Amino acid sequence: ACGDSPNANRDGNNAPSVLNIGMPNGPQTENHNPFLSSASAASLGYRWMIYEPLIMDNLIRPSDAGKPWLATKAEWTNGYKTLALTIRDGVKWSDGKPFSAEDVVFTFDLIKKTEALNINALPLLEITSSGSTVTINFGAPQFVNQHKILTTIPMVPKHIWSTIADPATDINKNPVGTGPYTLKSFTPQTTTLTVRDNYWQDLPKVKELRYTSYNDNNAQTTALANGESEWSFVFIPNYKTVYVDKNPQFNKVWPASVLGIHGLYINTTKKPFDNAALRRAMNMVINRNDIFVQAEAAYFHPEVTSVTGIPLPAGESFIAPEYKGQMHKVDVEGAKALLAQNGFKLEGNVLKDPSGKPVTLNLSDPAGWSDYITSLEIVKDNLSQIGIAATVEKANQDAWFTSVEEGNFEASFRWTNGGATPYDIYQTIMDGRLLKPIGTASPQGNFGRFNNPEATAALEAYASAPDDAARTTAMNTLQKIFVEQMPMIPVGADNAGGAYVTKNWVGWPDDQNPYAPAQPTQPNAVDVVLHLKPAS
Amino acid sequence: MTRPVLEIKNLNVDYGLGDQAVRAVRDVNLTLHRGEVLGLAGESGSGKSTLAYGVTRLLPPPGAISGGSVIYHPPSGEPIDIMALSPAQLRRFRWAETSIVFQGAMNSLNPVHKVSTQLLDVLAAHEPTMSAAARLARARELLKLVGISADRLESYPHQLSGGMRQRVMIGMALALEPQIVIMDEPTTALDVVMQRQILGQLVELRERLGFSVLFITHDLSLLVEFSDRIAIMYGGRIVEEAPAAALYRDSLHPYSEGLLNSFPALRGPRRELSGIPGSPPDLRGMPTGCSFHPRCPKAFDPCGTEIPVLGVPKEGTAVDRTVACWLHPVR
Amino acid sequence: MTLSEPSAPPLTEVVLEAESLTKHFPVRRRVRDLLSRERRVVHAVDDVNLVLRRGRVTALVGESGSGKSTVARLLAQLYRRTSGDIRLHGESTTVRGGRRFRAYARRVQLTFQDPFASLNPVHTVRYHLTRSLRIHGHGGRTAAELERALHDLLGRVSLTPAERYIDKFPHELSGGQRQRVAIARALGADPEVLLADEPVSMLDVSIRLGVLNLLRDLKERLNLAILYITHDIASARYFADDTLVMYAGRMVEGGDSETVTQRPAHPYTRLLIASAPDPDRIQGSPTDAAAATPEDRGGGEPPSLIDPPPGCRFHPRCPNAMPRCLTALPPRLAVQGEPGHWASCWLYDPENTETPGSAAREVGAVAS
Amino acid sequence: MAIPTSSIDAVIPSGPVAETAPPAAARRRRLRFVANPKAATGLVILGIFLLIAVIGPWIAPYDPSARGADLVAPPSGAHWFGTTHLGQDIFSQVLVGTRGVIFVGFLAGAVATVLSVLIGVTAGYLGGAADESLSALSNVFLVIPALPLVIILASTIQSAGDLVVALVIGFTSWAWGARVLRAQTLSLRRRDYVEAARASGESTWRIVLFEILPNLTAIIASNFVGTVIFAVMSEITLAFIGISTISEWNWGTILFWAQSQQALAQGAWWWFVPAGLAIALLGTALSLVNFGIDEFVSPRLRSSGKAKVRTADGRVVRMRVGFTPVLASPSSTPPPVPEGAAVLTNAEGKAAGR
Amino acid sequence: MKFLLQRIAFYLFTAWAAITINFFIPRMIPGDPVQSLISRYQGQISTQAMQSLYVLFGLDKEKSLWQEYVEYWGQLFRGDLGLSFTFFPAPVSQVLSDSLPWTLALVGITTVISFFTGTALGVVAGWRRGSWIDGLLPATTFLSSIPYFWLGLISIALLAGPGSFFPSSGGYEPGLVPAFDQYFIGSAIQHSLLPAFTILISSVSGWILSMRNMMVTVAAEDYITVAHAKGLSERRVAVSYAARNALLPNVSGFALSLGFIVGGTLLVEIVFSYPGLGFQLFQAVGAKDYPLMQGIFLIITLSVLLANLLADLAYLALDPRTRKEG
Ligand SMILES: Nc1ncnc2c1ncn2[C@@H]1O[C@H](COP(=O)(O)OP(=O)(O)OP(=O)(O)O)[C@@H](O)[C@H]1O
Ligand SMILES: Nc1ncnc2c1ncn2[C@@H]1O[C@H](COP(=O)(O)OP(=O)(O)OP(=O)(O)O)[C@@H](O)[C@H]1O
Ligand SMILES: [Mg+2]
Ligand SMILES: [Mg+2]
Ligand code: NI
Repeated sequence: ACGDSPNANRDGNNAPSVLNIGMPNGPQTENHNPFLSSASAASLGYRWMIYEPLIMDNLIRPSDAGKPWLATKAEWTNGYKTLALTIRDGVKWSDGKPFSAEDVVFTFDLIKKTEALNINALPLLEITSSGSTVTINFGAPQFVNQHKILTTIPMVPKHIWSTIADPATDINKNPVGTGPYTLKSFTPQTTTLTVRDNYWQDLPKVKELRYTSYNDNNAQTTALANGESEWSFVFIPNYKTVYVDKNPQFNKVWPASVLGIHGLYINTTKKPFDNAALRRAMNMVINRNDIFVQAEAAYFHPEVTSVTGIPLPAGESFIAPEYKGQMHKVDVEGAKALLAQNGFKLEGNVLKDPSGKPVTLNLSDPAGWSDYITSLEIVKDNLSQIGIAATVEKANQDAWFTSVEEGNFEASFRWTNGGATPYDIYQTIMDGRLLKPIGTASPQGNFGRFNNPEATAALEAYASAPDDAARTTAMNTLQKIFVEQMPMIPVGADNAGGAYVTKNWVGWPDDQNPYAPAQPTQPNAVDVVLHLKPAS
Repeated sequence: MTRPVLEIKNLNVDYGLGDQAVRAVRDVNLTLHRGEVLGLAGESGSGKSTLAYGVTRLLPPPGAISGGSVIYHPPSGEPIDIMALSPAQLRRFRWAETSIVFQGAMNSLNPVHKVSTQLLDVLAAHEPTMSAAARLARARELLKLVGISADRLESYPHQLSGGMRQRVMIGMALALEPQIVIMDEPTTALDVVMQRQILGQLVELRERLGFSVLFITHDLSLLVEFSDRIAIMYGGRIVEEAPAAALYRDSLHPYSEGLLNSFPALRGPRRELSGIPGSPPDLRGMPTGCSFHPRCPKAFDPCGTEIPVLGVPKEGTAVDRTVACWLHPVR
Repeated sequence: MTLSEPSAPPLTEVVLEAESLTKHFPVRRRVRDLLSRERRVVHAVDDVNLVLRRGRVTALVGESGSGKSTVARLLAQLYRRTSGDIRLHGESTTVRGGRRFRAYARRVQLTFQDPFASLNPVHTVRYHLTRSLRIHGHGGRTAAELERALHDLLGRVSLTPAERYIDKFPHELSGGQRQRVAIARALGADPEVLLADEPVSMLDVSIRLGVLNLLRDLKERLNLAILYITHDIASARYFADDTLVMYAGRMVEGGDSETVTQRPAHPYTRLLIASAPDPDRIQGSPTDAAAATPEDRGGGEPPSLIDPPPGCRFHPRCPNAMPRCLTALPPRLAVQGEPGHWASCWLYDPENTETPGSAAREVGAVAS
Repeated sequence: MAIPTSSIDAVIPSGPVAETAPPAAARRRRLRFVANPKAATGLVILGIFLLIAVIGPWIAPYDPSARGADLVAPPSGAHWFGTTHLGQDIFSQVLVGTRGVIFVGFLAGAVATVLSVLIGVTAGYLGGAADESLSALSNVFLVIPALPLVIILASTIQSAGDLVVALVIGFTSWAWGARVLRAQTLSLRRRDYVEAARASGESTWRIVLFEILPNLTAIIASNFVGTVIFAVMSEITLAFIGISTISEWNWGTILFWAQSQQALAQGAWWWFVPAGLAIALLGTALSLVNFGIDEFVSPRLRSSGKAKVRTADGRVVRMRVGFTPVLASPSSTPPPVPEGAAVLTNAEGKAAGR
Repeated sequence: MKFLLQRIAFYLFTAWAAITINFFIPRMIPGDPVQSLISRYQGQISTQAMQSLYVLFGLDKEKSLWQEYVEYWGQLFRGDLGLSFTFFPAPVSQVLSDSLPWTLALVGITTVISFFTGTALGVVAGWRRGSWIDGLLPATTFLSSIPYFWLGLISIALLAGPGSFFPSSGGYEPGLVPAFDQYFIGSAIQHSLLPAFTILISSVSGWILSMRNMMVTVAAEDYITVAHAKGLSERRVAVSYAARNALLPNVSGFALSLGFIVGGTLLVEIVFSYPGLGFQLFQAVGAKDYPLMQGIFLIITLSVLLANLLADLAYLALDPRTRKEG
């Protein structure tokens, strides 16, 4: 009836020019500010289709060099304290204005000036440009932050952002970026992007991106299963039955681990868990495969197999020679022997510590986190094999947060920070600089109060070492401490993979061609979309 | 006396069905004549209301009529058995021929509708051909008839005093000029002064309009003053029926006598009051024989075993009265 | 039972006395009243004087809403009086709950109009009576003593054998039996004054007499002072020694029952008596009955108690109203030739010079 | 004038009322409630649930948390209601979970009922300023939507176990009951028997406790049942959306797991259905009890057993207001009464009288 | 008038109390929005981001609770509900205006339909007591005892799914732009059918029952018998006399339930992924987004108050006894 209705000449839902992306994040509120993780642009991931980073690092292959993106070259000097960037020529903002080094300087200046936007707490000093070169100086070596600086900071146009009064709270109603797409429409449920005309690379084949926010995992999974959604990142229990089997030819899940892990933090100040032997014994009985299959639906948090806790294959290159090929395996007898050597006694079904007290353990996690809770149930079961009487407590989320940060817990499943090197993993677990007495919150990490100066020194050395050799040494030390002390029992890796449907579009990253993480909210999403081609 | 308008024959009314049933009205025979006021008296629970509602078939469940007939004689045309009417026929018959004024006027008027709505309702239902203006005129006329100013039509029941409400009900009862008006204790909730006024008005209207009234009350002294004939009920039966004066002067049934002796007199010499000993019978366990015999000071042999039949007593000369008592064998 | 002309018993000791008893109930305020400072009140009882004597029944009659129950509740100290005084054995008393109220209640007891409502349906007769005995310390010390007291109490109201009634719930009793239990409960306090608020109006004709006879019996045996409230003036004649007539919150006439009922002085009392059903008035045409309807200019409507008429409150309905009735409040005036009989009516002012009814006609003409 | 006591005796009714033994009558009154078919059905089902609540953990074939080998297995002989993603036995979970549900429901019901009685009855009886402020309080609680409040409160409190959940629900859901009770108390306060108790010198607390409260029993009971329903639903809701502690099993917990494991999408209907049906059944049982109480209080609400009758003209009609049926079989009517006798005599009499 | 004044005083007081409670409850919740954000993005936002987030959300400044309370009222009077944390920096009012219409449309319409159907069925059940419809009551009781999230889940499993007419989630088809045109409205209606049906099933029996019971009570009143005695038609007695009077208590219940539209059906919105206010509240609670929680609570409270006012007015209109003049 209404010819001018925006819905009137809509093409069919699965027309080959459209890619339907979904996220289980609930109704959205319009906000295209690329710096805010609370923005709809971040929540759905479309900020990376509009705004682009300098370099496109691939976190699932962190040792590979990143693809030059808005910067054709990025060079670190001065012991990773100075970054020299060469800015790409011929890039245009979607409003037609040229992209220049000025814009890069502006963006970094903005972050420097606005604490609220300096998500990674970068110690930025002067930022200068000359011609197409930009030089950024940092107050500290940035080796471990390279990826964050180069890949996770979106470049914004100076001519627009310099007029914005408060960049931290602006919703950036009309986003102008260098990316291949521009915003077409926004509704709380669906955001539509359309391809722009003059992009600095070949235009993507996908003409329109439709981001739909489903209210929860169930809805998202259902949408994926019936092809309504073609790309998403969501936890799908029993994904074979629920998703893949609905259309096995097209419905794919590709889990890709990155360098961040999930595991059981142990409070190392609580007796008898201050005893590394006990922690190692516990590690030996934990059945990671059961957790992987039953709690993580056999895909979501890929099993951490290396004894060093570093996910493979992403961290392959970081593994110390002595641990290469050393894999976790369940060894109940070995664990018992280890315990016996260290003065523990297994009496019947009860493990007694050297002082003769039965060993009990309270495992806690927030009530609603079903995969963690399930993992704990399995851990509890596993531990009973060596006589540890564990209980699973389903805590209130906030209470849990507080008690973990303040060290008032015995053992708990939690994640670590992630990054381009295993440094972030180990730093979250073992950094003595974060060590706080019990009762004082240490929100940044070291929840288990692991006190090992050697590890702290190695972490410091890794972050600021002048050369790769020194870094390797530090990393090997960290691995050795981790394996021997086992301050946290690693179980699963962070997953930057995703679920996609190949019915209309092909060219997705997979095991054969892991060119990018398959997660629609990662900066690499734009790279993925640029790889897509219509099926047949 | 003129010919009857309503003949109740062997009417039985039950509450409940089957084994649960209790009989609240037993074998009642009663005739209402044209233009008369027939009083129905008896103590609480004797079945007066049940009879009145039974006759009009307005008893709520679990009430049911288990026998007998009620013949209505219209001024012209065939007699009608009310018991044989279908619901639709009943609806047409009601109010046009018999209307009822209930005990509590407060509850008889719908609190959420104006007086006018409730008056016009009746007219609309029974005189669909009448114009709206004519109906309104009639409603005003009715209010005037009962001594209420016509502007009260727009009032809600709660805005009227008890007496006014009762009058509205009486006016409404006369809306279609029915042949019979049944009044179930229409004045018990009112003051004596108000009561007399309303009854005075009613008597006057009856003079003018010529309807018959079945007047129910437990206040015998009121009945004696206002009605032509009086029927006394006890335990669901009519035990005596006589012209008002005759009953007052010379009641035959000991129960009637007891009733009359329960009221202190306001004037004249201070009478001896005897009252009636004992308490009313239980419908579930009616005494055998005359149901009054356990309380009767004059009970003798047959009273406990045989039910006395209502009839004209042998002794005396009166033919216009009946009694059901073994002391007064019927002809 | 024999009925003799009451041989006016000698005046006995005064037990309870009310002087200028007044009760005004505040009316809920309306918006428009918020502006004016004046508080509107229901003049439920105004300037009531009354004397209860040992061994005498005083009847208080009046139409519904005239303030009879309010007087009873004031006397029982269930309401706080607005002004006036209540004297028990000559001693002014004001009690507001607590121990003092209990002490007062021990001597002055009230029974209610509706026996179906005044007993708690969830309690047995035993509970009700035990409580009334216990509260006032008449329960005895042992269970046996209590049992005896209970039996005694039931015996006093002729509910015998006591076993048959004592464990019953109110719903298992007839109205008359309930009223007896209510009276027994009042007697449990062993009072000197019994305020009986319409004790029989809810009862069936055939049972009323029994309760009234019981009250009279109690008066005589226990030498109680009884206030008998009723709207049935005939029963006042039958049962009470003295009768007071109330109209719209004020006492309008009082005196010996027989005198008041047979030779009413106040026009309102006359109207009341004329309106009462009277079987002796039959025999005649219905027009006679209509004619017998006493003159009432007010259409039977009582006046508003919020804005009571000035002067005599009955004047708008009074056939004998005189100009002064419209403005001046008549005091108690003795009716000549009848000792103890008085009426609040200007007709009995020996100095009255106005024509009875002169104002009535005027007002009547204007009204119609 | 003296009235001999005998004359009074003569007037004393010694009617048929005096027959039944009083305690029996009282019991009859109480049993009438149980005799109500709805109430009886409700009570039986409720009884079964209560029994399971007590013995459930003992008769459960498995430890409800114990992992088993069969993952997400449909109902079988070994697992009557199938298993979860961890191989846990759902039948055992339902059995064990009953206790938490019943515990929270009844505790919350009790807390709310006690509060509503305290606040409602006090407000109603005292009147005046106390009434104003207490009713204002309950109005505020009434206006604040309970479920969101419960959700917020429950997520506020650390480790919200069954006890805490019950208390939170109890403390937020008393307002409606208080309002009803206040209104009822207000009307009771004006009743003659309360006034009479006051007039006879009873103390205030005794009047409230012994005169007013017993008359509120039915309302309080129905209130209690209502709150229990609400509490059960709230508790299950809280568990279902993962807010309350789900350490102990209850039906909401089962549904939470079913939902978070997308049981329906997996085709594991057995994971959802038993707990849902159990909730519905418990809710129905409680509602039935409530109806029973309602009907007990107000007998009109009872649908009378046999509502249809055969009329004289052979049709079957429903008994209803306004159209009294004329029954078919004049079984006990004695028609041979001299039809003419009464009527004719009368007529004759009149005729003669003229 | 007195009545109205009293009501207004009551509304003002209740609004004040509710808003105050709204203010304090979220602040009692331990944890803060930053932590919630971090945990929502498990591992993806590194813990180093915390400081910048505190600055971003303005949580780095210490203020006394009292100061905040006063400021809160100041904001409210300016119509400013603050900024939501979950959707930072979207103003709460925007989040509300995005989701409120959905709730109002779905639950509002359903409540109205449920009320009218339930009442109508209740009238019939109460009037024709003992007829088949009366016998249906236990069944409806059972249905209404089913928690409706469960009913919703089952109906999704049974009725929705690929190729089914009923969509399983969302408020409208993805890709549509909200506009008043046939496509959007049609899609919105299609999406609302299943949740509406669920609400209907579980709420209608309450109306049936209360209306039936009121009918039964009213049917025994004298004025009904009088109406029959007056020979009025069955319809007129049933509708104008019985139902009209029986309706009164139900009307206030209806108004109250209108007030609970917003807060009462949170679960339906969760289960059907319906983009309404209840779902937002649920999210806000999880995210410790107390400006949003406060905003939603404010809406709920105000709507309950408004509904109460409506109930009062309806009563005033329907029951002449409350309109005592003077
Ligand atoms: N629904 C009912 N079920 C069973 N018995 C009933 C029912 N209604 C009335 N009764 C009984 O029927 C008998 C007659 O009652 P009815 O109302 O006709 O008496 P009444 O003479 O009008 O009394 P009152 O003077 O009190 O109005 C009473 O004993 C009463 O208990
Ligand atoms: N608590 C009260 N608040 C306000 N007005 C009241 C109150 N109690 C009684 N009244 C008013 O006081 C007047 C006298 O009432 P009261 O109950 O004393 O009359 P009564 O003579 O006992 O009437 P009845 O014969 O109907 O019992 C009436 O107008 C009544 O409306
Ligand atoms: Mg009657
Ligand atoms: Mg009174
Ligand atoms: Ni995870």
